[in-house]
Amino acid sequence: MSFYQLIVNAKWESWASTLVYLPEIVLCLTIVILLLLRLPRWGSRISSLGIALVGSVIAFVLSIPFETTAEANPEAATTAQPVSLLQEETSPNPPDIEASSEETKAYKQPGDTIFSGLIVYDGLTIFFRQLLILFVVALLILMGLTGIPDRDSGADVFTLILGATVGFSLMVSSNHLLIAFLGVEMASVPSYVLAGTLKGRRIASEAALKFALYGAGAAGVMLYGMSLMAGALGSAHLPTMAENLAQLTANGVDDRQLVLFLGGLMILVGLAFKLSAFPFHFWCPDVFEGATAEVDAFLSVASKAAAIGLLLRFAIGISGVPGEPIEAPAAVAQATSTEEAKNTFDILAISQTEATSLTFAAQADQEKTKLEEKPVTDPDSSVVPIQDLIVFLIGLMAALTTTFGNLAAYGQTNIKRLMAYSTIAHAGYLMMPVAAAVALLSKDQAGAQEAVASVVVYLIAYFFMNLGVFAIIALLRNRIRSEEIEDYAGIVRESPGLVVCFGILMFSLIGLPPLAGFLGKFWIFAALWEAGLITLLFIGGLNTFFSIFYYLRVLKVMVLSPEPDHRSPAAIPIISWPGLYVAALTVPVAILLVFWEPIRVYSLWAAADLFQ
Amino acid sequence: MVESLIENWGFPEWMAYLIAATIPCVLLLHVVAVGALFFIWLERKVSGRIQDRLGPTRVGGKYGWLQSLADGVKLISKEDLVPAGADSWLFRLAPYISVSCCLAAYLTIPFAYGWVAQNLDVAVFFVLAILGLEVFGVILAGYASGSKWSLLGGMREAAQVVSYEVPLGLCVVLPVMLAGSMNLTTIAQVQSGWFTSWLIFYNPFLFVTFWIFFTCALASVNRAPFDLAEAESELVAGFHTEYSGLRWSLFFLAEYGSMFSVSALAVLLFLGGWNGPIPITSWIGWTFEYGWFWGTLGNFVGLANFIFKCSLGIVLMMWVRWTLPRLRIDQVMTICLKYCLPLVCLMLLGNLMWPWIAGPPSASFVQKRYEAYQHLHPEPTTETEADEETTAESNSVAISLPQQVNEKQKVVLTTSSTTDSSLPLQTN
Amino acid sequence: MDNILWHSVFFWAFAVITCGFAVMVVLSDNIVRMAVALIFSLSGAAGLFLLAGADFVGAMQLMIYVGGTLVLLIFGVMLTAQGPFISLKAGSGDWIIAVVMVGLSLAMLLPMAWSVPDWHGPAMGASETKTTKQTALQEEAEADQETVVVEHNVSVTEIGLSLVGVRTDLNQEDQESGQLPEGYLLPFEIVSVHLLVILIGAAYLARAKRPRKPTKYP
Amino acid sequence: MFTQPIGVAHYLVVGAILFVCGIVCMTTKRNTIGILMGVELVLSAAILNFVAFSQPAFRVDQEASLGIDGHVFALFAIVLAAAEAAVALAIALNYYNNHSTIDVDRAQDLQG
Repeated sequence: MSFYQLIVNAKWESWASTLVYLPEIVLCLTIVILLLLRLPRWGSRISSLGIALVGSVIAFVLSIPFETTAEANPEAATTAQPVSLLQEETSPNPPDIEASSEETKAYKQPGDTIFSGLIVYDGLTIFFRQLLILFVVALLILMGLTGIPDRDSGADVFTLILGATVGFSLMVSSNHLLIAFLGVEMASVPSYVLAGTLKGRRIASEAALKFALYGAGAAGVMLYGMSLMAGALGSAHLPTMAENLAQLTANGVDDRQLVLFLGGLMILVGLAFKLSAFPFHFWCPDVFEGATAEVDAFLSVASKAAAIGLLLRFAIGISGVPGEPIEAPAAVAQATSTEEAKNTFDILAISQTEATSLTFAAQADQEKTKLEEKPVTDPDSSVVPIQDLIVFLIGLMAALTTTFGNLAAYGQTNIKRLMAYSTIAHAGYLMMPVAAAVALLSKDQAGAQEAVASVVVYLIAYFFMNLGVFAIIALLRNRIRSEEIEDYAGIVRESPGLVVCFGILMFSLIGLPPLAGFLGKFWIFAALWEAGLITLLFIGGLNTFFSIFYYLRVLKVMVLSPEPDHRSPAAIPIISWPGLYVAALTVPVAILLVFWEPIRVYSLWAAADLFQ
Repeated sequence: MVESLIENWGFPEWMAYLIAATIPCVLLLHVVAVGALFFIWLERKVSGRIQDRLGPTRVGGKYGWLQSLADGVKLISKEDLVPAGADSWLFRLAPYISVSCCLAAYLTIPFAYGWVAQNLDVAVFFVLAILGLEVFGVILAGYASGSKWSLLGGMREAAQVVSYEVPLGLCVVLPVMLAGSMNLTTIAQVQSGWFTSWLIFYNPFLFVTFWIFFTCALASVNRAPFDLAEAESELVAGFHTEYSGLRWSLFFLAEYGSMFSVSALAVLLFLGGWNGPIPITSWIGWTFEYGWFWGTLGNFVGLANFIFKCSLGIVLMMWVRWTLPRLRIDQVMTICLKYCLPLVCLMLLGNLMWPWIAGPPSASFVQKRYEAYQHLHPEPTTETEADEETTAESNSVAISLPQQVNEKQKVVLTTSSTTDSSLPLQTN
Repeated sequence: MDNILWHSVFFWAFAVITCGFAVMVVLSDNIVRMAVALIFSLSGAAGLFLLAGADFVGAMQLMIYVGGTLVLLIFGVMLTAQGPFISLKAGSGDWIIAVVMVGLSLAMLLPMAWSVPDWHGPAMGASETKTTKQTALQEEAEADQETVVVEHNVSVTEIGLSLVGVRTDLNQEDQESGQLPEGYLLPFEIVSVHLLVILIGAAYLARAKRPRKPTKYP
Repeated sequence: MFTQPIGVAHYLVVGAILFVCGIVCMTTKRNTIGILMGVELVLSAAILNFVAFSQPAFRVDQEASLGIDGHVFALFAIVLAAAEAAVALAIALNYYNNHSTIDVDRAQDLQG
């Protein structure tokens, strides 16, 4: 291949990839605009919150995948154009274009990798991206309501939030160790600064310091593990690594066991730190207490979601290699899943009044989305021991994390510390289906898909629950200047609407039946049951029981205890912007069960590409 | 060299290696040491003339040319003091760090075509990195002295050098971009011929960049008007307040040594290296094409040329020092971050756009670039049937300037793309 | 004496520098001495990079790591120093923990490093899998490893091209298999955004709160 | 010792020693900047591994070396480490402004 063709290939690849990478690019542009607006004198009159909001809303709109047929998309023609222009000059076509006779291959579709294999663009990526960007939109609105970054520091804080979001999106879509590391760094380093947003406060600076030091250490260990893994497997590209690993184990060459084990363990340490899983959770309560409630929401939802995404990519990417390539069924599934994309998004886009009628259509399509009931990996394949090891490690960590988080939450008097331990516990619940998915790889492809889909559902529920709780904490902090649980005493008499919302969110966090938390948890437990991880299921159930009491204790203080005398008035009526914001987050939690079917279809679609 | 020592002279291998390593080291040491003596004398003369006096006149005859040697003897014979409150280990170590970094930078600087101790592929980068390390000597000296003047001087130096490394690095990118290599020999060889082919005259952007480079280089070697670290009007003598004797003189050796090395860098990157304003040596046939002897002769001329240009650069530095007043620390930072940095970014953009304005680089430039590249990577090309000229041109264009492929070159590339199966790139 | 490999000699020299000063970083009580030891250790590592044929990475290490990051660290020491020379003594309990940790981790990591025969160097590989090419290479390596390393030197051009997405180092079959090799355009571009964000974040924390009214600076 | 060619394993041993030193430094030092130095050592160890893995002349099975991937990874690791250090230092300075110390043991307002 000539040098010139290489350039043409690279150009084509980056151009086609850029089109589906637009949301992140818009976020980056917003950062630059926020920076440049400080230069001119009139720039300070423009609200930085507004710019950040507009940027993230545009990014969210762009993250909805556009039409996937060449005729329907005018942009596809422009995409293909540079390639065809160059083709006239060079007689031999670049191999990729030559391979695909149809024009439809000229741009990226869900399921492809973009940027020459560095990033996966599939259902899971699309889901995480939408979740994260939507979260940023919601968070920015919350910040506008509570006014925590003041005028001076607004632009800085929003820049950090948007920058971290780009990092999160890299993490969840990474197909290469370099991207994973880059994503982790891009996500965590701005988070360290965010933890110290209120830079004049002693505890805020202490929180930032602890976060930064532990985080830097964890990142170092993770990089060392990555170097060992990449070196032992001869590549840093995840699919290639998985192939090489399968080959190594199949050949019975076991001299690299120790290297691989240590490398994998060190990567797991880094991920566990991001997830605040049990032995590496110690930063979490301190940072949550020191940082503001808004930043806590960011750390507990976005950061955890991205870390779970990366864990999924690693765990399934490294061990989900088929024993032999499945030719025909995979192609069929690919076709249906891309078709499904449109349907699902139609459902989500169209207003919810029509949802009931559309549910039938979705139900009809559901059979197509479901993958066939066959194992991804051959049951006697050489990767099965590796899968078992991964299941054991993640399962053990999940069990310990959940139990520890729930037990340690009991003694807390500060609501943010309590929520920190609650976050730890939920990270444990989120890790359970990952273990289940890996365990099901060698048994049942559809089951593994269900397990991953349960992560998706749980994250959707978790998004509303945790953001709602932290929003209430932030709003109450602005009124009563306290975050101690005892200061919440009898607050129901001043703002009953808010406490009702808080109650609903708390019940949902426990996982009581009609609420969103129940939906997610039920599905996770179903996946565990199917995977045969009965012990883990039992621990999860037991922990749900544990968690009832400390959540309800907060509610009890709010409702039953008498009001203290010295407290400043805390009334937040539900018919006000803050009240409506909280209500808007609570309503989906309450009624998510109604939309069981669309969510189920959507989550299954998001999970389907992972097993192609 | 090692092979010839073993085969022709019968040395054992280890001794051959030792000799081959010693010769460049000794030569470079002499360049630095003798150079420093000479330039210290020169500075005293130049400053004298600028201030309308004579400077040294006694030692060594009419011009006082032995003055710095006498000073050196005096400094060596002085007592080596370490203050009681100092961190003695670091205090003793600091001057050696400065000097050894200064010397290490010379390893990759070519003095004439092929006369370089270590022909590194990343020479430009390496020199910059090593010069950046020199700051540690100053910082440690400032810290370990246990005196607040020294500490303030050290901190100023740290802030200044770290900031100025940024525009300095960006300035270097422009010539590197044009030559398509970070090897200093290649960059200098690209500018062979008349002085119009020096990179400073390549386009207006490079002309401006040269002066930015010169300013930043002044700051990075801590010369006036950027000598905040030793500002004697405020800080007594800054980082070397507590030093005396040999260690004190080592700092000055390092200062003059790095003055020479940054000015050598400027000459190599912008002023044609050893290639003179007029290509006399190639007219009279003193090149390697006509054999080893004539090439060496030509190299001596080039060496003289190179050293003369470097000296001019140093005289310019002295001129600046004795003319301009010292800046305040905030002014130093303002110049770096508010003026130099945006300006050099602008120059970088302009240089990228230049082919749109003035068309692709001339054929002779491309040819020279290709030859310089070939010299570095002498690979037997397997292709025989292809038109040698065209392939050479297109390859080197594509290698060095993939972002500047414009219409004309594209055609050239297209015609040759079917035949260039062995790019000079694929050395593995 | 004649079969000494100079490459190996220099490797050991740099390895001793790197490890020795790394140990000094741990043992030293004075924070600035720690920093100096770290400078030497990391510079030694840069020497190892150059020996491994990674010229560009070595120069980067010297420039960014040693010349940038460490200057910053020392700067930080000076800004936060209270006494003239900061000394930090670790308690004996800490030392016991440290010794146990060193023992445990070295007991794991050193056998790990030697566990793969392929990695022992070109001369000591598993003998049954050798091809003729490998044997030739082995002999060559025994003769003069430096030449072999230099032959495999990755040039800056190749790294630079891979950063804009063009891979020239892979052979033709790899590229015609349809799967493009990994070009690093995306990380190269996105890391600049990261650095911008970091710059803003660090400046935000380090600067004082902006005064309400701009004071007239004399 | 000097007559044997160098392999990846030699580099890994140096990397392992750096790694252990870094970890010990992170756990025993009480000064924030001391801890950061430990982190630098750990990162440097990882970079050393990458460089060693990407040199084909250090091993028998040349195809398994990382090649340019390793170099690029090392480069990015250096850049990211520098960025991380800058932020950590800014945070340490901010902490110092509020607490007048950078001793980690005095950071006891938050007890987890």
